[in-house]
Amino acid sequence: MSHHIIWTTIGAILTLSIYSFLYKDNPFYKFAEHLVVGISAGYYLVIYTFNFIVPNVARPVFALELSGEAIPLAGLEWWMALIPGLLGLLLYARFFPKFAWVGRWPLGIYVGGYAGLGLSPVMQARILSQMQANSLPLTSVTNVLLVVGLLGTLIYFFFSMRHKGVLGVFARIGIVFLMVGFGASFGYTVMSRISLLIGRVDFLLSDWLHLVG
Amino acid sequence: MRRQLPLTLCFIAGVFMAVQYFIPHWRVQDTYDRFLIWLQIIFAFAFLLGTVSLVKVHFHKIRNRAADRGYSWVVLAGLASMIGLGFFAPGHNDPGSPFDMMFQNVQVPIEATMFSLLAFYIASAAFRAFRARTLEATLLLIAACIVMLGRVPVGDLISERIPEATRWILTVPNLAAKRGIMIGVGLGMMATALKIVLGIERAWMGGGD
Amino acid sequence: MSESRRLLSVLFTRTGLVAAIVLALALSLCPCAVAQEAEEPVVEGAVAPIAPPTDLEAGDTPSDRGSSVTLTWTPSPDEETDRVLVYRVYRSSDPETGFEQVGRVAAGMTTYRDGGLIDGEQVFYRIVASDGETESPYAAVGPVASSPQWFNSRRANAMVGTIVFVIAIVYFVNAAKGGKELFIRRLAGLDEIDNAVGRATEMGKPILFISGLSGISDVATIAAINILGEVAKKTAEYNTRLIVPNADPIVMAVEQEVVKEAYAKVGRPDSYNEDDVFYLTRSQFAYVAGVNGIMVRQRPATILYMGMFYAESLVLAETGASVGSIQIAGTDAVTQLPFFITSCDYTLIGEELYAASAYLSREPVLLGGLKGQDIFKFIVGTLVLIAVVSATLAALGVTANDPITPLFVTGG
Amino acid sequence: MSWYDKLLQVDRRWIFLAIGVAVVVPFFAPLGLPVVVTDPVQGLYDAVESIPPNDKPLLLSIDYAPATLPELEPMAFAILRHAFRNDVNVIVMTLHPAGYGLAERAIRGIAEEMDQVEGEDYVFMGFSPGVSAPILGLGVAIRNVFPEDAYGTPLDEIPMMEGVRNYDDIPLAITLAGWSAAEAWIYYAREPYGQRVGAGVTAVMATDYYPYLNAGQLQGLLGGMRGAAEYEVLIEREGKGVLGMDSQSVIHLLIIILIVLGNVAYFAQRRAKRRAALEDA
Repeated sequence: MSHHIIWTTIGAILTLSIYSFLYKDNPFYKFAEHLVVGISAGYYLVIYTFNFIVPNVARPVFALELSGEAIPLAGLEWWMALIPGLLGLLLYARFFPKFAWVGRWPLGIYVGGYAGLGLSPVMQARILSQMQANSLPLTSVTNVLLVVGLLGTLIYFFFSMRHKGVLGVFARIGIVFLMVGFGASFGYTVMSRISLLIGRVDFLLSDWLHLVG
Repeated sequence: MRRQLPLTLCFIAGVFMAVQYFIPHWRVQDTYDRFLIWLQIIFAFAFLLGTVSLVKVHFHKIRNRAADRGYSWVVLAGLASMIGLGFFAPGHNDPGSPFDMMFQNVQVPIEATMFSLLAFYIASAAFRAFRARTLEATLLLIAACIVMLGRVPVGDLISERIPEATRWILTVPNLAAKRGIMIGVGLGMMATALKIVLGIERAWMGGGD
Repeated sequence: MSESRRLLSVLFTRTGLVAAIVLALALSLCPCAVAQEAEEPVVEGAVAPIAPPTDLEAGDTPSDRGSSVTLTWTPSPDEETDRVLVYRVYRSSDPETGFEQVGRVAAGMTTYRDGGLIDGEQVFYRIVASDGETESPYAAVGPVASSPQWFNSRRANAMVGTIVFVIAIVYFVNAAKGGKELFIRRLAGLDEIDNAVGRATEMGKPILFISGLSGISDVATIAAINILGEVAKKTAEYNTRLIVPNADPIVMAVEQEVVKEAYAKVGRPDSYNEDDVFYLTRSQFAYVAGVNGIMVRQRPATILYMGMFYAESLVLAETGASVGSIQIAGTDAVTQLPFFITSCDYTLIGEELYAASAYLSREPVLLGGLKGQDIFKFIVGTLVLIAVVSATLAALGVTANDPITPLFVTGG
Repeated sequence: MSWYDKLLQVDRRWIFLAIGVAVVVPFFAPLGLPVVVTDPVQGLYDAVESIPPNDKPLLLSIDYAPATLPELEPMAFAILRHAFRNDVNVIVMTLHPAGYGLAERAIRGIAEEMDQVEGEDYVFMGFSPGVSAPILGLGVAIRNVFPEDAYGTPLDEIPMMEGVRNYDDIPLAITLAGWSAAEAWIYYAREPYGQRVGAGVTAVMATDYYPYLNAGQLQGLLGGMRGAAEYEVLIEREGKGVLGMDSQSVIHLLIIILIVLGNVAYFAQRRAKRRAALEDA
């Protein structure tokens, strides 16, 4: 139980240290800031090693199980696990200036792979689906506004033509829709942010000080 | 070899990922699944690169006797403790382990508090920047105020129209604008991705020839 | 379906006599459902068996990876009398025996996809309607075998779209190579970058570049890296310090290359300091804590936010504003745009982020790509208009249906 | 210096202080303002309500991280209470690497509160890495993604999981996420498998999900703490969501007052400047 109180108190002190930044930068904030950078960097290194490298590379290649039992290879041939392992290791070539260029191989695969995913799936998810959603019969004011707003916004994004004449009018309509949309998003967000603050105040007042419910 | 091979690898990986979308055959889809895991593995290996970078920066600060070098020790201590606990302490990263306790009781509260600073900043930003200078700015601030009221119970108390107006703003002008942005962004993404795959844009490998 | 039964039982327990009358009436209408509720034993054979589903058909699931078969049927007529709760699907490799239940679907459904088959091996199916206890006679179909497909026909429209897009971009890129002059409208935020670098140099203060919180898997990050390439060239020329803290280790590795090359290109390889392009942490708000610290202590003259951002956008931008930096943002994160617009001096909206590297570099090849994007945007706009007209005509009853909109529907 | 100049240049730390006070006070003196239920919330409630008791399970993917806990955890509590009250079985899982502890705390806490039995009324699957892969995988076979539950019990030995193979046996999947996982459920469960999906997201994300709601890709949507509060009203069991609504109302009003003050001062200043310019001329 006292164990729990110590951890809660640590959490509370760190919480207050961060809030002190609102007044101005100070040693408490600096301490909390540097601490969380170090701890979180370590956290992700450990988590990714255990979640990806150990099960997908280390175990199949070395048939290594931390508790000492050898695990079956689950249909994954060991060399299929070796390739990404080697690619990963090639990243470290940059530590040796002479071989640094080899480090571009895995980067090429990595960048290319994700760029490829940014092609055809995007056509469906971002473009066709939105076109479909906006193919509305002009039978209500809402639909007319949705169609006009979409076309206006699209025209606003035309880069290779001057926004003049009819184009200019539509681009202007586009801006109007964008601004109303942004205002709405802003107003809508306030709530989320306050929720977080309420969460922290709840932690300080209830979990730590036991002042309320 | 130094530039051509990474570009070729990039091209092959990119074309495969773009084309697999149209090929449901299990041979292709299994390869795709495996390739995705490969990418994640490469990513996991990169964490050591990042960690080395972080250590190097702070090591240099300490060595150069920089003004705030005391805090560099804090970074290194935090990092070392998590790596030590995660790899060598009993329980590793299991729930309830010392590693997990550090995460839950140090990292989580600090991050949650950083996040909650937004409540303060959103107020100061609104006060500072929401001025009815132009038509666009006025529309933005009016929409923001209506939606702000419409999202909380007090809005319902003032007028039933406010939640209605909020819903209308969110589902009509807001939606139209979002769809326009989404389509534009989709095109931008595709163009950027295509230029990377085709090797037209090479900034990612230091650019050039 | 079970609703009616529950209702009956409520009536039965609560309102004694009236319920008995209602039950007696209901009994004559719906003998089976009430059989369990009534105390009197119902004579076997007095209850008609549940009618089976009809028109059972089975075939290889189209456009799939293989190992699955799709069954379709016409519902049992007893769905109308609420006697059918589920359809049970049985499978065997023998048309006569060995059938095992492989799945069940709720009444109302008329298809079932059975997976886990071996491609090319023939199987037989039986399907029965059931009220949960008794089963109807079965409807049988077979033999049928699954097979994988090499083309997903439900994504044909996405493929056509992608091909047209690729052609548009490649055509204009090539046209630009031919030296055709291309007009590009002004993008205020980007014009300001030159001034911002100059200003930082004069003040002797650094420039802070934040390429978002995401990794390469977001194309926005790639766009940010391209912009960094252009910005680094300028800071290298002016010999201004460029600080690039990273939240993603791969992006860090790439950006180190980018900045290093930029300094090498202007003949100042020694000015490049690897400690200025560094990794902080992957963790969202730990990263923000670190960057806030850099802002209040280094007081950068200019801060650039390019790429994918999440909730942290406003914490960063408000801190940046409080230290008096000129701030230029660009993101395709729709939710974060309002905050950058509020707190930054200039903001690139959505697609403008992707146009930025072409705009900054003024490389004809990249500008050609922008022209291609515009052409495609024009096509999209025109298609939407055609679809709207088609949908309107259909809604007004002028045409029987809307033939255009379904063309945009893409399947899994 | 005139009043408007002072107001326009006010130290932002005064604003911070006002916000701080506005959040803390309702904790000690609740206002108890009423909460109106909106359609997207009603939609999700109805979807859960329509699941028959003790039959096929509801899948609840608790995908939030600590950072979005205050908004999303009240939703998890409310949905779990609703399901258990109706005797609906629940499968709980998480796709966020930091979500394991949070998901466990939600399901165990509410299960204990409502006397639910593990393995019969609920199962906790734990964490599965990757996002698209597990969501797609569940559509093929739950046992491929989670051969056993979080505590190592094989699914075949869990009574509740009998006959539950994939999405065909899950009437509704709900994701609670403060990140793109919610979208992933639409892309990888709703689109390929036709799985009915509901989502609880942060208030800021909610606008982005309206298109999915309108397109029928989502059964219902909870946005932020208010979404949770509305759900709490529907199940008639108030929690942290309803409690937070008072602070919300006060701060929203405060921000609007600040905007109005800022604009009044801005126009006063502008008019004074114009007048000064006229007098100079």
